Amino acid sequence: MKTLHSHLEDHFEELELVIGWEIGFEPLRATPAFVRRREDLARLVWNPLCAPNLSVYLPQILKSAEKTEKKVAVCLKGCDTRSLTALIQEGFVDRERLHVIGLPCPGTVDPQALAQARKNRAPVTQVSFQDNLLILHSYEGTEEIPLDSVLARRCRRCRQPNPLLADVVLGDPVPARCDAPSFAHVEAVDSLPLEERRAYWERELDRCLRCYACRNACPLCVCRDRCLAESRTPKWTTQRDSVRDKFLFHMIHALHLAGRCTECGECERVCPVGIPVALFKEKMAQIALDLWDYQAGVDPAATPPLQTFDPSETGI
Amino acid sequence: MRIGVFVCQCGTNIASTVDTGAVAQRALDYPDVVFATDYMYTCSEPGQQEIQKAIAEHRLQGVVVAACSPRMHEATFRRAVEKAGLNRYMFEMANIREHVSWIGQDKGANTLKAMELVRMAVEKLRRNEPLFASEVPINKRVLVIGGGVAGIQAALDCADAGLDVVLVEREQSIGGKMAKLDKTFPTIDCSSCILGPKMVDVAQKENITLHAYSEVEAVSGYIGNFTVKIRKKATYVDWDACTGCGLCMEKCPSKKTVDRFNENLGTTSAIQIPFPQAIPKKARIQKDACRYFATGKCKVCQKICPTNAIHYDMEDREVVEEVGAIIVATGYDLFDPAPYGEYGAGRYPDVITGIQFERILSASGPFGGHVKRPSDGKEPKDIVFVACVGSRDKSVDRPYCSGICCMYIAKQAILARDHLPGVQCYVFYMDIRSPGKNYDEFVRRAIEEYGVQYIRGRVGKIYPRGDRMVVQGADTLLGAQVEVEADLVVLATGVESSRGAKELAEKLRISYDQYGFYMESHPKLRPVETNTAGVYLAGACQGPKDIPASVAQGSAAASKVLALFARDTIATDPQVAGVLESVCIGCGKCLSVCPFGAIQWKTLRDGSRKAEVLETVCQGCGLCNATCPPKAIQLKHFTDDQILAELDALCA
Amino acid sequence: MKRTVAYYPGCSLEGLAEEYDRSTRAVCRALGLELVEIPDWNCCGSTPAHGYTPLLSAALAGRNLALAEDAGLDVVMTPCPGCLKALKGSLEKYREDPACFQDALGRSFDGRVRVVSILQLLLERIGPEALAQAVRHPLTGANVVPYYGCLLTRPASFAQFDDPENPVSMDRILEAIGCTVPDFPFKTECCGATYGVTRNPIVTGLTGRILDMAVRVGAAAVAVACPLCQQNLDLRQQQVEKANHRSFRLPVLYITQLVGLALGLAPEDLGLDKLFVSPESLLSRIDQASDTADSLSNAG
Amino acid sequence: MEKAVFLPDTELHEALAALSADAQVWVPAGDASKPDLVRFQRYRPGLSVRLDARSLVSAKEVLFPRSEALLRFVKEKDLSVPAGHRLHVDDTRTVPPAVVFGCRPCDARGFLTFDRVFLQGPYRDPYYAERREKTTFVSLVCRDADGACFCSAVGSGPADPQGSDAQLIALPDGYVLRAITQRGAALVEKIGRGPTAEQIQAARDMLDQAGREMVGEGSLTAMDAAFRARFQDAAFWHGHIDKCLSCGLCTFVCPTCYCFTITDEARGLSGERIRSWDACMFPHFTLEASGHNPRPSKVERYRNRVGHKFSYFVSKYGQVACCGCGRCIRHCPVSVDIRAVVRDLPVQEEVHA
Amino acid sequence: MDEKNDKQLRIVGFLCNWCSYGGADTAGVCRFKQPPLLRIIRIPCTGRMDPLFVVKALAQGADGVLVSGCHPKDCHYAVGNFYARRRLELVKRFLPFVGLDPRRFHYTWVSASEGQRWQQVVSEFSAVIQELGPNPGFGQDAVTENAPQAVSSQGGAGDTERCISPRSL
Repeated sequence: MKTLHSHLEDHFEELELVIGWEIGFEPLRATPAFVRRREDLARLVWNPLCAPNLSVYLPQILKSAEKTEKKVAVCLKGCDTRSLTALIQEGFVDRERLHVIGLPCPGTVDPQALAQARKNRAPVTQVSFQDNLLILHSYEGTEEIPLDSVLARRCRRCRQPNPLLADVVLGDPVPARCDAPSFAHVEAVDSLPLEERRAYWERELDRCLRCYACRNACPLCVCRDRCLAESRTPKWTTQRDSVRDKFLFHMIHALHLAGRCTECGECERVCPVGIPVALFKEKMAQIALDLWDYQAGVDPAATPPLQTFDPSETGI
Repeated sequence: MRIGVFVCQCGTNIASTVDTGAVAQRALDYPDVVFATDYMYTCSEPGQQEIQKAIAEHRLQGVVVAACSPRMHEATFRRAVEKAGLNRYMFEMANIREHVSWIGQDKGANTLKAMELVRMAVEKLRRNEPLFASEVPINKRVLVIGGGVAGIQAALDCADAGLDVVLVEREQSIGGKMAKLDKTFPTIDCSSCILGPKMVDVAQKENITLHAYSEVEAVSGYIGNFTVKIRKKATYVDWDACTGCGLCMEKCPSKKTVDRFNENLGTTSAIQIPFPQAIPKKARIQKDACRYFATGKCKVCQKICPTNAIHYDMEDREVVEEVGAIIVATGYDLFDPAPYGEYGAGRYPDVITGIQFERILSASGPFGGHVKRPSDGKEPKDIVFVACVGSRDKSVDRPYCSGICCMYIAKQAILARDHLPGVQCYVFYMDIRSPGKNYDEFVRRAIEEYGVQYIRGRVGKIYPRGDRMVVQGADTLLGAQVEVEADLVVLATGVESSRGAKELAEKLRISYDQYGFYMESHPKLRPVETNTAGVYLAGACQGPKDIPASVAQGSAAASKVLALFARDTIATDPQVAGVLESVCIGCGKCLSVCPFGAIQWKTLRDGSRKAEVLETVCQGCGLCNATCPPKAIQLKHFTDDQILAELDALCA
Repeated sequence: MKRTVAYYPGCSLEGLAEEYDRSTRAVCRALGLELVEIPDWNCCGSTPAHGYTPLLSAALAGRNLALAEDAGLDVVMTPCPGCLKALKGSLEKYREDPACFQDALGRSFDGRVRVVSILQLLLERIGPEALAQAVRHPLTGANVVPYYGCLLTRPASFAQFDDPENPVSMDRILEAIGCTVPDFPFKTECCGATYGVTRNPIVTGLTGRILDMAVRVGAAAVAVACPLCQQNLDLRQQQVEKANHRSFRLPVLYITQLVGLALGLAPEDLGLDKLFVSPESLLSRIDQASDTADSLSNAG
Repeated sequence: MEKAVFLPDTELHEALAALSADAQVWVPAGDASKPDLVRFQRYRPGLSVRLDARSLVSAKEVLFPRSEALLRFVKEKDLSVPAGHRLHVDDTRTVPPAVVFGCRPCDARGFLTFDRVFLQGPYRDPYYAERREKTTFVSLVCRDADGACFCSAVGSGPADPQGSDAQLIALPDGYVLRAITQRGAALVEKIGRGPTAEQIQAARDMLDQAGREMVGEGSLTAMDAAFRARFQDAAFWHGHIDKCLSCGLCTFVCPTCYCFTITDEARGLSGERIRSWDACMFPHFTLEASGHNPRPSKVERYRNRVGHKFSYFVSKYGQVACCGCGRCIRHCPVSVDIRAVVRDLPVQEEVHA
Repeated sequence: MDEKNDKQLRIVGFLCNWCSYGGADTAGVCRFKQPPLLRIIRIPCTGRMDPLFVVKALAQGADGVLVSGCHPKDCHYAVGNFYARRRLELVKRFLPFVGLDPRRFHYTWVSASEGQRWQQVVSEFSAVIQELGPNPGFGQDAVTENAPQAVSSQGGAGDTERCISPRSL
């Protein structure tokens, strides 16, 4: 990705830290990279495997690092910039201290979908990308898989592939996969009869380990280390591994994101037991749209709907 | 924790449909309950002593009383347990009267419900903590809104007691409706003779600051420390310079201005002093009638004013007053009879309202006290009074009785006879309401001495015949339809809430009923207080009433303020929010939702910022508690754990 | 509101008040309102039916509404206040107890239909401005007083149209067609209704008062919207004159006849010939006024 | 190969049914709605048994449930007693025998760490002990290590018998099941049929080949000194751990993480004392009553996680508290690789400044 | 709840102290009869209502949840009910998504003088709850944690149930 490296090389003097992605423990896995030295810039990559939303680190990084004249560079995909906008809206991130590298995003890969799409099972030794094709090399030969067939769910309903706010945008804009907000998956669950819906969620949440990966991966979960779901005073949930307590934790998460969630889908990506927890937040986004015609993380100056009111609104 | 449960029988109010003995027995099974009994009248003196005795004897640390509504006796019992050495917040009430015994006959279901309400109260009490009120200095100044007789009385009483008073009156002069009256019932005192001196007192007392022709713009703060923004509307006359000589009124060319003080009966000049005894006796230019404002020329008044007090470029001004208590005495308005198309009010000049007839009777009225017909100025030989116009009538949404019309009809009939000995008065009425002292005797005098003809029935139609009016109505005692020809018809219009009452209520955060009359804290026990601490009511703004009652309420409200200001400080309600700093993440959501600005930032040594509650400003609404994601901020006495405890007591 | 309306003439409009029916149809046709007469309609039961049992009156009137519903029409118009009260009364009865109503009726009924008077139809469906534009011969120079009678707008909970004590709907229509409408206090006084035959003095007394007041306020004609009122004021005007030893000679026309005249319809289509008191005095006054108006306009 | 039997693929379900007659059999099984999500579930006919796949959460849940009631208590009101109530405690429980069939060697080996702490420590945990004695582990020789596995690097291996009572060796048409321990032998008798010589030979070859295979390069077993030396190097830890989200996933899926918390969950007069999984990565793990937290941020917490497994446990018990299953790497939301951290410990020059 | 005999249904009421609690008192003072299902929890203002209370109550098996406060613009704390009505409408529309019956949750505005209307609110809502019957709640705790076996409720994926896994969408 010549342009990312060349851009960073030119600006490295003004930067104190660059947050991007690098190859992880296996070629098919990208992992966040915190580069502080020039020679490590080469490790950075940008391709459809770079799924993690790096805006989740910004509040903590900016809080612990003292304010110097140098900036913190961060690579953000289209949906990631919506999370950053929401953080700016609520005052958790000081925009001036960031050098935002906006990356128009063709969509990220869903590892489970990729595993199923692959024909041979030998470990992949090398991955390359060529306009919407993944080329996997392994000792059993190479394999070409179209990106569209292994897209993550969040990307299939993405309407914000291009960065909302950025200091520089590397790469030309990508057409959005949906123009209007699409809640097909939410409506699919809504179409179930009430009892069946409850049974569905009870079955899904039964698998929950309560490991809180979904909470900690969420850029807008700002309580960091003081979450209500673990609190004993006040005590809303018990430590039991019961479906109801896990349900209450997910309700706390959903209600705290009502009118704030930017639908980046990280919570669902990181869930080890594959529970579609993002559906809770997408339902909240749908309600916020219906009730107040509000989309989170679009306008930095807007106030989240539950943080304000309108005396003249009727119907509710 | 050692808890005592006291189940009140409230005579038969509770005992009749709730087995209080069983409730007390069942309470012994609840956690931490070490003593439980039921009692005939727990709120009575002996009842409270029972509680105090039990606290000592059983070393109780918390008390639950299952009786009436906490809105009724929570304060009583808190004082009782406090006397016995308990903190007054280690006390909970279960409302088993208004919410249980009085609303259901099924004794079994009621008893079960009572047991569960006691269970909820016990579970909440187990999580209560002692709370201690903090003291806040009181700003011993009082604001009176409304300069009618009630407001004047309240202001004078407070001023006599040495308080600083700020009186705000929306009209150009104080005096309210009473200033428009000629005489008052039942003594036929001349209204301005008894009101005038009080108005002069208001002007002369140094510790009364009068803001006439001004309106309250915004109210913030809380009991003991209100901040009130007052908008002083532009009068285009510098009231410091104006001496009230009235020269400008004589010379003002636009004489055809509708005289609102005389209820649109006469005309006056664009620059006007409403009535001779006006306080402050200062002129005011009515902008829409003034030629200068219309055409840019004229300026007659500016030229001839001896103290050149006229300033056409005058703007509204805003004044801020800091006060400790507010007395609302904004009075009432009279019903506009237009909805009664069949009476022809507004179509026929000789069909007038009671207040208009009062102006006609008044020496400072449009006809100088001579009773004449507005149409042709002739002296009427027959006058018909129609009672209950806009009162006791659901079809115009005024089902209530206005209380004063029967009396002022009788008065006006007597006065009419005084002015014109030959006049014959008729009164169409449904029932005569004359409850006050010497009231009914007064009406009897009107009938017996002044020959007023009372016809019991409503009026169906009023229409002209020749130059006279025909009043067609029923006479239910004769059982026939009657027609009365009259030269003048007076519609006794009823009382309604004053224009703008609702908007002011929202500024003061007091509630009002569907007709716009302000809600007193308790109709019988606390008629002059509101649910907002530090805001009191006086006069007709709280409901239709006559002058004696309004004056009495003026004094009552003043005495409430004096009681409040008797102490230098006031104990604040400790049911306020508190922040657990280790849990606060400094997200600022609580600051942005707090309606009272009671939360501010606090920077710790390590530079991190946390929310901090100003206990004196916090009103205890709990918005911050509901908004805080990690629940770092908790509203004392209504914490999450306490509410969850009550919830868990009900369902697994 | 669609342009087609179910039309329920009622018995009196086929008999005594035939001219009310004819003028109503003519006016509606001229104003583009399509009246669909309810097929096989029956008498609404009027006063005798509910004298016997309210359910009978409800069922009788209800059948017409059910037929209107079958014809897919959601608004039923009836010029006669008596039928108006009967039809509205049946809807009320239906809402109180649908099951009992339907078995009294002997068929299903879902009560969607709305019942309106001719005044309500003209005002709500056409409206005063459109009516004024449609006028070809404004009845300028004619002082006409509106006489509502005591049933048309009462009881308020039933009629749900205009002010029961001080109605103004007919005033608006008369103003729209160019009449000057003096202030007429007796517009809702009772005319004696059905006592004309049994106790005639009541009618001559009450109707006399009304006609006297009409003359007193300078009316050249009286507009009515109720066959019974028209009968007492027009048909019995001679009896009233004899009883009161006075001569009124006051034409009493149906509001629809006046509107018809204003729309330029031929007098025959409006049934003016059926009136007892000849409307000549009114017509001449109108023609005279319109001539001067014509001369003024083409001169101007 | 002392006692061994042959289990054809076709008779697998039959054998499992036989075993579940008198014990609860836990097998790795896929979810109907999520075929690639393999978890240990109790065997029942019709379950899609997936011996070919690695389970997401280790078999740890069988012996160490996510939350279990240690005891139930009831307060009986009695005003004559000073406390006002009498406490009744009841910790009776029935633990049926269990068989973990088809786990990987690393899963079984994980319990060696548990045993050191729960059984051989100063205090013997009765709950764990009772389940441990009643559970038989049948591990399958591992043929499908992936990029995250590193069992050899911690002294284990794809055919490591330690911790297993019996071993399954996959052949093209079935499995040779060989007993390792007494309990394994008892189990082997119940199922399968006599193996043919070729099958024994093929099994033995497979065993040797797997034994020799090295999964994961290098050795991470002697890193305790290197860890202590690296302890103060903040840049090192920030370099590796800045990307960590400090969630509890790595500890919950790890076969050797045994930390737990005990809480009372009471309502009114009755309640339970619950033992439930806790994670050193959680904030409350070391939060003190005063509000002070010796490990305030994720860097200290992850350093402790590495130190615990590769330094403190080694110096105290002489064995690494890690069985190299790679789950913490495979499922980490941001793919933190513990091997990379541990391998970098001894490296002197500045790494990831 | 040990006293919960089979038929007795319960509605948890969250009433604002200044208006609706007063309205309930007025209804009591005027002896307006009401069914005995409602149990009232007094809160200072509907602004104090965290939507999580509603979800937790319904999940725990409360048969009905009723929230009532001052009419908008009439709140004792000026804006409490403005925030509340947004949160309550949001949770009302969210409940069905997770399988909790929205008809079991009702919020309304009743002032201290509207005793009659309070009777009507309570009677109508109680009738709805009577008709809906007992609330199964969410995640009726299966016999998981005290069973010695490890993995929680063996509900597992039965073969017949119809599954919506997002990937299949």
